Amino acid sequence: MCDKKYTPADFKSDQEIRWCPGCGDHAIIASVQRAMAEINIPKEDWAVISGIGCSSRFPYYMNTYGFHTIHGRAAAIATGVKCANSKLKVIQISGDGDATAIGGNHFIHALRRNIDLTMLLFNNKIYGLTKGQYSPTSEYGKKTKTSPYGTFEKPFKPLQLALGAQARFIARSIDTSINLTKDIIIEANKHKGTSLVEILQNCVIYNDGAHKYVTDRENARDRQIILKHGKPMLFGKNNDKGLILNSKGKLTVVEIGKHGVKLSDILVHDAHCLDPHIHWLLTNMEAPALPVALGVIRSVEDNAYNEELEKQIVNVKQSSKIKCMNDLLHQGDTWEVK
Amino acid sequence: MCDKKYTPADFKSDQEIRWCPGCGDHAIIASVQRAMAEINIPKEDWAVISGIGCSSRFPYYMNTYGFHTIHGRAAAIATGVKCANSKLKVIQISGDGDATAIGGNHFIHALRRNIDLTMLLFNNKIYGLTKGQYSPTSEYGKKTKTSPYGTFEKPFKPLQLALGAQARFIARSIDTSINLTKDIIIEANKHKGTSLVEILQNCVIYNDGAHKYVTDRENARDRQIILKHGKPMLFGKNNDKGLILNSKGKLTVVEIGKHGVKLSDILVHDAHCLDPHIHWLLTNMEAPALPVALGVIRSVEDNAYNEELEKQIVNVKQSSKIKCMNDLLHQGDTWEVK
Amino acid sequence: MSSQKEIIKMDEVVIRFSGDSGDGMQLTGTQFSDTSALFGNEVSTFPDYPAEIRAPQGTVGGVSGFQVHFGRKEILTPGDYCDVLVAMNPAALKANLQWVKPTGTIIVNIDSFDEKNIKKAGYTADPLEDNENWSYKLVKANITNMTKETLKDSGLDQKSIVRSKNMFALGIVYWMFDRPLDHTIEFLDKKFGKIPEIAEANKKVLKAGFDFAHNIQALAYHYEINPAHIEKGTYRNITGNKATAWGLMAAAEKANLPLFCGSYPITPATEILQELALRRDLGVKTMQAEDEIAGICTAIGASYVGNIGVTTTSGPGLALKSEAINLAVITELPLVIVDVQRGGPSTGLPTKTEQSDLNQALFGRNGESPMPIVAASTSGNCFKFAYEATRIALEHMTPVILLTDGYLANGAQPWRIPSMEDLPSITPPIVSSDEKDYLPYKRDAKTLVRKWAVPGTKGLEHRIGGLEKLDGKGSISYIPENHELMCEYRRDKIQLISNNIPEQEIFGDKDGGEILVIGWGGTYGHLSTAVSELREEGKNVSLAQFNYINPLPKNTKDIFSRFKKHIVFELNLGQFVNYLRNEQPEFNYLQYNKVQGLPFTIEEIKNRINDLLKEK
Amino acid sequence: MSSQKEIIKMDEVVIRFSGDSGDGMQLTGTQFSDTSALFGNEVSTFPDYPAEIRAPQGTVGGVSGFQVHFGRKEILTPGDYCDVLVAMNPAALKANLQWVKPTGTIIVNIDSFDEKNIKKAGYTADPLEDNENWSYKLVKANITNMTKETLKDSGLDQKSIVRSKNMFALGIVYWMFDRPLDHTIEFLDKKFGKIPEIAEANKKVLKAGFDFAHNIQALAYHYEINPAHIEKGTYRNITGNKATAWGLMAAAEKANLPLFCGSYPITPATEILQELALRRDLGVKTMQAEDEIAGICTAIGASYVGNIGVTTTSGPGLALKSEAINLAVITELPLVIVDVQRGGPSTGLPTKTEQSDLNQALFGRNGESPMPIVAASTSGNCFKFAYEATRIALEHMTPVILLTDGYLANGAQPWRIPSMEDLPSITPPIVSSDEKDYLPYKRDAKTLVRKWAVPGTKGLEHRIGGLEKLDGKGSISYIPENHELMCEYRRDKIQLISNNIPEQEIFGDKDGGEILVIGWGGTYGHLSTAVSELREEGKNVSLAQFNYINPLPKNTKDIFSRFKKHIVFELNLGQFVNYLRNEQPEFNYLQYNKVQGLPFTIEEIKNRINDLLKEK
Ligand SMILES: Cc1ncc(C[n+]2csc(CCOP(=O)(O)OP(=O)(O)O)c2C)c(N)n1
Ligand SMILES: Cc1ncc(C[n+]2csc(CCOP(=O)(O)OP(=O)(O)O)c2C)c(N)n1
Ligand code: SF4
Ligand code: SF4
Ligand SMILES: [Mg+2]
Ligand SMILES: [Mg+2]
Repeated sequence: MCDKKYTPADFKSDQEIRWCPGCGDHAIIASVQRAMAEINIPKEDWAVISGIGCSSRFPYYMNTYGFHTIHGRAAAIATGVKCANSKLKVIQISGDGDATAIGGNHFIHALRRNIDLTMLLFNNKIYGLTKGQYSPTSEYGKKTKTSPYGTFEKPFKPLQLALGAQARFIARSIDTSINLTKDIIIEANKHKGTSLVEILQNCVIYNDGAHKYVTDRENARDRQIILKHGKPMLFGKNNDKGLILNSKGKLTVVEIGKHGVKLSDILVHDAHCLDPHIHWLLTNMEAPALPVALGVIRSVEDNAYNEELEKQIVNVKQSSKIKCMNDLLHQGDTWEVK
Repeated sequence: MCDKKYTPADFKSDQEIRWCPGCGDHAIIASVQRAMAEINIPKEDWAVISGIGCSSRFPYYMNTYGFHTIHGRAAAIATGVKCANSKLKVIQISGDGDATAIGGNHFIHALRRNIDLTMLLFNNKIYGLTKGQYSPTSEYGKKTKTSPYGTFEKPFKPLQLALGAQARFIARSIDTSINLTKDIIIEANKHKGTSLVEILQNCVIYNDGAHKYVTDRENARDRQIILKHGKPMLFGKNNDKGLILNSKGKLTVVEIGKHGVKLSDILVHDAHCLDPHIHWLLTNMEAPALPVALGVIRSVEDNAYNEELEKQIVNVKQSSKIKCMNDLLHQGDTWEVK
Repeated sequence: MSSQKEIIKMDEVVIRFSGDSGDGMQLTGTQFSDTSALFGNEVSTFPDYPAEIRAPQGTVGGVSGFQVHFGRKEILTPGDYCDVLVAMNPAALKANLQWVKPTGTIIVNIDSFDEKNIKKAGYTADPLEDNENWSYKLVKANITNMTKETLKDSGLDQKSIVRSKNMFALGIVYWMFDRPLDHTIEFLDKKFGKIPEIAEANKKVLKAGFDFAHNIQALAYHYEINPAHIEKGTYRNITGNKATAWGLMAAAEKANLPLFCGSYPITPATEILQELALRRDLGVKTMQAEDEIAGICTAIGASYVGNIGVTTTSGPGLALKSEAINLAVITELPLVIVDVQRGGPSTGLPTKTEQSDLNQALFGRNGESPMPIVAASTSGNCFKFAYEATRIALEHMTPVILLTDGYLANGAQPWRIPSMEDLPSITPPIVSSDEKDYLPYKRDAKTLVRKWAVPGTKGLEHRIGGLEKLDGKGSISYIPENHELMCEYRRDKIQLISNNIPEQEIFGDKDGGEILVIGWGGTYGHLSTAVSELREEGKNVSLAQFNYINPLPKNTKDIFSRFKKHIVFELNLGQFVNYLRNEQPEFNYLQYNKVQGLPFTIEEIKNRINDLLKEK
Repeated sequence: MSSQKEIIKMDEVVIRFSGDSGDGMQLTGTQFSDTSALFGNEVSTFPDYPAEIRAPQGTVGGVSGFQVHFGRKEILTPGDYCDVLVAMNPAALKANLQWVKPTGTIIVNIDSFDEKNIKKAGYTADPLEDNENWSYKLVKANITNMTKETLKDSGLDQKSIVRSKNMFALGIVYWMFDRPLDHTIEFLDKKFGKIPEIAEANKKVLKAGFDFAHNIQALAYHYEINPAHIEKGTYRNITGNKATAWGLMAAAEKANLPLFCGSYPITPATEILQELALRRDLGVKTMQAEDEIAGICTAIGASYVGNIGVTTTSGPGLALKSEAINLAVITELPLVIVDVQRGGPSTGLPTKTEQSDLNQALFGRNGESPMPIVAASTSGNCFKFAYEATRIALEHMTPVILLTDGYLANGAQPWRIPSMEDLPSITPPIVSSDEKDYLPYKRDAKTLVRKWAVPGTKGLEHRIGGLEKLDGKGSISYIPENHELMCEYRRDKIQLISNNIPEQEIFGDKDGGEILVIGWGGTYGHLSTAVSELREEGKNVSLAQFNYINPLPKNTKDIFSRFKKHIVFELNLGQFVNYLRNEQPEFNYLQYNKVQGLPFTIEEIKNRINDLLKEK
C-alpha cells in the first residue's frame, strides 16, 4: 500500500494503443489498470513482462516498468525478475502462442517451481501478430493460413496443462468481463506463487467469435459458471442450476427443485483444496453438457520458489563463516610464499 | 511380421556397452530387445531415436537404425521421422532431464499431437551423464551438486504432465521388471499414437536407491499395483488389497474380506476410458498411503497425427487438379509473351 | 475509349498508391501491376505496410502503400521516386511526398482532407493550400463523393459503397496510362462471384474513375508506355516467398524425394510455410511446429529417413536453430534452411528488409562448422536458388542455408515459368540393400560425400549421432587425429562444392576495367540498374552480384583481379566485405553500407560510384 | 627420512599417474601436486579422464590419468612428455607409453599384469617382456600385494584394502622426489575423519610405499627439485572453473550488486554453476534452469532489475542462447555469458578442449550485433577475466562473452590470492529517483553508454524491449535513419571500450623483431613456454597472447608493425587469424592450427617456429 491513491488512468502510458479496434486486449488492459489502482502499491514496484505477439505489446501501454522481451520467453525472464528482486510485483503477459507453443517449457516450469508471478494468458486461439495461423489452443480441424485443409491436432487446455505441471493457482476469465478479470487479478496478486489466469480473448481480425459460444451475452449465464471459494457451484439465468459429483465421480448438472435436488446437494467450491482432483474436473468441463468454469478454480497455499531461495540464503549466511570474498579467497588450503 | 524369427540377440550391436555396472539401463535394453524379438517386424523397420544423456546412448547398442541426436530434442526429431515415413516403428529414448527439462516442450507437444511413437522415459530422477545434478523429477529438498543446500522445487510427475498434455497412452514400469517392461512396450507398439512409458530407473552412481521404496523386493507387492485392463485393481502379497473410489471421489485402499469388502467392490481397470479422470487419480497415487501404479494406465484409441496427415494428402490429391509441378507452375493467372 | 487529349511516350513510370491500411491499396496496386504485366511491360513492385495488424486510422503510422514500376525496358527495382502518387488521405500525402519526383503528378482524394484527418496526419494546416512552390501537378479528385454518387442507386450500405473508392482511383490511373480494364473486371467478377451486387458496384466505380479522368481539365495528357522486349515464354506474377516454396518443391520432384517442411511462423518468412501447406496435392508434408527448434528438428528427422527436410525462418529463428543445424552438419544429412532476412538485432524491425544475417549464417554455430550458403537476388530467382540450395544439400549431403530477405520475399515480379524438364538433374547418393560393404562415413574420393542409407533399407542398419565419429565406420571416436581429420573432411567437402556450381558472371566488362561493384543477394535490382545507368553515361563500371556465397565460385579471384577498384555494397555494416577480406585477401575492398530497413536507392549507389570515379 | 642413494638435481619434472577410473589416480595426482606447491615449486596439472561415467574396467577407454609438472622455474603447462609414468595396469601403460621421455622412469604395478588384464588392454603379449629396446628405466613393484601385506592385520575387508593401493604408489613417488608426507597425512585424517580405520590404513600404505622405494635396488637415485622463486603472497590451488566463479563473485561484491546466475548443466562448464550454488553465504542466487534458453533469460530478467546476471555454458548451449543474447544487446543490459569451449561441432567431443567457439561468440547472432569478448589464458586468471568481463558489462551496459576452455576449466594451478582492495573499482551507471530528465537511451557523450534505471526506482518508470528503439527515449521506432544511427551507436559503443582496457603486452622483444607468435586464450602456457625456450636458445621470437578479443587493445596494430612475420597459433581451423585479417588487414598472417581436442605440445610449436626461422 502507499500514500497516494491511484486511479486506473495513472497506469496509462503516453504511447498510442495500436491494437485493432474491437480487439479483446483493450478490455483486458482496462481490467489490469483497475486492479492496479485498487491494489494501490507504489507504481514503480510493478514490472510488466511480456513475450512477443499482439497481446505482448501490453507493457508499452502501461505506465509502469515494462519489458517487451522475445517470443516465448516471458515466463523465464519474469522468473529472473522475481527471483532477483522479490519486492517487485510481476505481471507476465503472453498470448496462447507465446505461452503454450514456443514458450511451453517455461510455462510448465514456472508453474512447477511456483515463482510468485501473475501470469495472464491471452487466449485468442490464434497467432494474431503473424496474421492468422493456428495455435496449440485452436480447435481440432481449424482452417487457417498454415492449415488450409484443417488441422489434425487436439488442442491444449491451458489450465489442464497447468495442473499437469503442478499449478497451485489457476483461474479463468473473459476479456469483456472487466470486473471479473479485475477481481481475479487482485486475488492472483495476493496469492504467493504462480497465478495463472487464462483470459478468453477475442481477435476480431483473425478469429472473430472463437469464444462466442461461451461469451454470447444471451446465453452467458447458462454457459458460464463463476466459481467462488466457499460458495455452492450455481449458475444459470435463474441461478438454479448446479453441479454435483455423480456416482462415477464425474461432474453433472442438476436443477434445484427438480428430482428433489436441494441447494445443499450442490457442490461447494473449495479452491484451497490441496488435492487438485475437483479442480481438474472443473477445467475439463466443456459445452454444451457442462458450463465453462470462470473465476478462481484453484488457489492453494505453498511456498514460492523465490521466497525459499531467500530463506535459504538467510539460513546459510547464519551458519557460514564466510562473510565476504576475502573470507572465501582464504578459506581452506592455502600457503604462504615469503 | 516377417519371415525371419528374431531373437533378442539379433538386436545387439557390435558396440561395447558403456553404462556403469549395475545401472538400470542394462535391464531396460534387455526388455526392449526382447520386445522387438516378440514383435518380429523386419529389423530395418525400427528407428531408435534418442536425445543426450546416459540413457540416450541407447541407440548405439541396438542393431537397428538409430540416431543419437541432441539434448532435449529426441521427441521433435522422432516426430519428423514418423511423419516423414510412417512405415517405420519409432522408439524414442529420453532421460528425465532430456524429456522434462530441456525437452519439456517437445514432450508435451508430441503427446498432444499424438504422433505414433513409443516414448521411453528413463526416470532416474537425476542428471547422470553430467555427473549428478537434480532434475525436474528429483524430490523436493534433494541435495545435489547444483543444490548443495537442497532444492525447493516440487517435482513433475511425468505421467501427470502427460495427461495435462492430453496423452492417450501412459504406462509405468521398473527397470528390473524386465517382463513387465517388455509387455508394456509390446502394447505401446500396437497403440497408434504417442505411447509414453515411464521407467523407474536406478542410477547406481548418482542417485542410488531413488526408487527403492517402491522397488524394494520384500515389499514390492504391497507398494506396487500392476494394472491390467478389464481386471480388478488388486495388489498386495496375497493379492487381497484393492482400490475403490470413495464418496469424495478419491482412490482408497481396502482389504477384501475386511469390513465386508468383496472382490466385486474393487474398481475394474478401464485403460480405454476416454475420460482420463480415473487415470489421473492413478498417476497421483503416492506411497505410503497408496501403491504406485504400474502397467498400462491409459490407452485410448485416437487418430495419430501422422495418419491424419497422410489421409489429408490422399484426400486433397483426389480433389485437386494439380498433379505435378508443371501443373502448379501454370495454374492461375499466366500470360504468354511471343 | 480513346481520348482527344495529348499522348506522351515514356520508357518507364513509377506509381505509388497510398492510403489508410483499410483503403485497399495493396489490391489496387496489384491490379495495376498485373494489368501492366499482361499488357507486356516489365514490372517491379514494392508493398509497404505498417507493422501493426490494424494501425490507427488516418495516421502516418497507418499508411499502406504499394509502388509499381513498369516500362518498356528492363525494370529491376520498384524505383526510388515516383512519377505519380495517389494519396487517399492527408497521412498518405505526408508519408510519401518526399518520394515524389519534382515533375510528378499527385492525385489526392480531396474529400478526405478535412480538419480532423489533416490533424491526424500531423499537419498543422491543409497541405494543399499555400503550396505555390510545389512543382508537382496536383489533381484534386472528389473520390469519395463521386463514388457515393455513382452508387447511390445500388442499394448497398454506405460502408460497402465507400469501400469501393479504391476502384475509382484505379480507374483514373488506368486512363492516365491507357490501360484496358478487362483484367480487373474479370478479377472482380471472380472475387465477388458470390455477391454479384458488390462485383457490379466495383466495376461501375472503376469505369466512373476512368471516365472522370477522361473528362476533367486537370489531366491534360495521358501516357503511352509500350510493351517491353521480353523473353518469349509463359509468365506469371510471383512473390519471393512463393517462388522459394515452389523452388523447393520443384527440386523435390526432380530428385524424386518427398518434401517435408517443419517450421514456426515468423515474419517475413511465414508465407513459405503457408504456400507449402497448400500443396498436399503434390504430397508435400508441412508441420507447424511448437517452436523453431522443433521446426528444424522435425526436418532433420525427415531427412534422416530419406525426405528432403526443409525449415523456413527469419533471423531470430535462425539463431534458435543454430544448435540443431550443427547436428545436420556433423551427421552430414541433407537439409535446407531458408532464412528470410529482416532488420535486426533481436526483434529489431521485423517487417523491414536487411542483409545482416550473413555472419550468423556463416559463423553462428559452435565448433568448426562449415556450411554452404546460397542467396537469391530477385523475387523470381528465389525459385532458382531454392532449387539450387536443395540440389546442393542432396548431392553433397549437407545442410544448406538459403538467404533471401524481406524485400525479395514480399516483392512480386513477372516471372517466366521454367519447364521442369529444363531444370538440372538432382542425384542424391542414396544406396539400396544391394550396396556392398556399406559404411556410413565412407566418402567419395572426389567430392568427399558420404552415402545415404535410409532407415527401412534392409541390411544397412547403422547408428549416427552428434558425437565425433570414426572415419568410415561412423561409430563414436575420441581419437585426436580422427577428430582433426573429420573437421578437415567436413571443411574440404564444402569447398569442393565449387566444382558443382557455375562460375561467377560479370555484368559489364568481362575483361576488366576501372571499378567493380560487388553485391550479393537481394540488392541486385538496384545495383544493376545503377550500374547500367552509369554505363549508359559512359562510365567504366561493372557489377559482380553473388548468389553462391559459400563456397564462392572458383573464378572469383580471377574476376576480381581484372579490376582496379572493388567496392562492396550491402544492407548491413559490412559482413560480406569482411568475408571477402578473408576469402580473397589480395584485394583492397571499399565498402558502402546502409542499415535502414530499406533497399538502396539507385541515386545513392550512383552518387557513391561517381564519387569513386572522381577520386581517380 | 634421508637416503643414502644418489641425489640428482633437476629444474623441472613431469609425472603422470595413470590407472583404471576406479584406481584413485585423480586423488593421487592432486596430492602430489598440492604437496609440491606447498613445498614451493611452481606446478601445473592436467587431469584426463574418460567421457563415460564408468568406462569398462581394464580397457584403454577406461584409463584415468593425472599429469603433474613441477619445478624451480616458471611452469606454465602440464608438460608434453613425462619423466615418470606410474601405470597401475596394462591399459594405463598402453595408453601412456607414447608420452614417456626416452630416459623416463616407468613404475608399474606388476600384480595387475596378468593375462586377463593384458588382453583387455589390447596387448597380445606381456609388454613388460621382450622389451630390450626400451630406453626407459622400468620399476616393477608388487603394489597390490604389498598393500595387502601391509594391511593384512587391519581388519578391513579386501575391497577396502585394495582400494588404498594408490597410496602405495604415491609413497614411492614422494620418496623419489624427496617430498614430505605430512600434507597427505593431514588430508587423510580430514577426509576419513569419521572412519579412522580407513585413515590409518591409507597412511600406513603411504609410508610403506615410501619405505619400499627407499629400500629397493631398482630406484638407484632420487631427485631434488628446489623451490622456485615465486612472487610473495598467499597461494592456493584453483581450477579454471572455480576461478571463474570466484571472479564473478568478486566483481559483484566490488560493484556492490547482487549476483544472479541462471544456467543449465553442461560439460565442461557445470562446475561454475556448482561453485556459485555453494555461495548462498555470499548472497549468490543461482538457478538451475529448465534449459539454456531459460538460463540466460532468467539472467536477463535479473539484470533488468539491477543484478549482475550471469549465465554459464559450453558451445551447444551458447548456440541456444544466441537469440536471447541479442535481446541483451539491443536493450543494452549488462550480462556475462561464460562459454567454456569444448570440441565441436554439435555434441562433438564434450570432454575435450578446443578454441572453436570464437566465430560463434563474435558473429553468431542475427542482425548487426556487436559484443565485447574476453578470454582467459590460465586456470588462475579465469578469476581476473571473469572479473574483467563483469566490469566491462556493468560499466558499458552490454552483454559480454567470456571464453575459457576445457583445458583451463578442469586444470588446476597454484594461484596467488589477490586482495579485494587491489582489484579495480567497478561503477555501473545506475541512476536514482533524483535523476533529472531521465531518458533510458540517452548516452554518455564519451562512452555512448546509457544509464540504468532499475525497476523499483520511483519516477523513472519506462519500457524497454527487443524492437528497434528511438534514440534517447527508447520507445519503438521504425524510422529508417534512427535504425542506422542505433546500429552505429551500438557498434561504436563496443569499440570505445578499448579506452577502458589495458594495452596489449609483448613477451619478448617489446621493440620488435623477427617473428611474433600470436595466440589468444588458453594456449598461453604452451606458447609462452615454447617461446621462452626458443629465446633461451637465442632465437628472435616474441609472443603476443590476447585476452581482450573484442575490441582489441588499442596498440595492437602498433605492436604488430614492429615484427617481420606474424604467425597465429590456435586450437581450431583459423578463427582468430581470420578475425585479425579483418581487424588488422595490414599484415600477412601465417597460421598453425590443431583440432584434436588436445592442447598444443611445446614440441610442435617449437618445430613450427624453427621451420619459419629457417625460411628466412
Ligand atoms: C523467435 C520468434 N519466432 C517467431 C516469431 C513470430 N511471432 C511473433 S508473435 C507470434 C505468435 C503470436 O501469437 P500469440 O502468442 O497467440 O499472440 P497474439 O498475437 O495472438 O496475441 C509469432 C509466431 C518471433 N517474433 N520470434
Ligand atoms: C544443449 C545441451 N545442454 C546440456 C547438455 C549437457 N547434458 C548432457 S545429458 C544432460 C542431462 C542428463 O540427464 P538425463 O536426461 O536425465 O539423462 P541420464 O544421463 O540421467 O540418463 C545434460 C544436462 C548437452 N549435452 N547439450
Ligand atoms: S490481430 Fe487480433 S489479437 Fe491482434 S490486435 Fe488485432 S484483433 Fe487483437
Ligand atoms: S551414471 Fe547412473 S545413469 Fe549413468 S550409466 Fe552410470 S548408473 Fe547409469
Ligand atoms: Mg494468440
Ligand atoms: Mg536422468
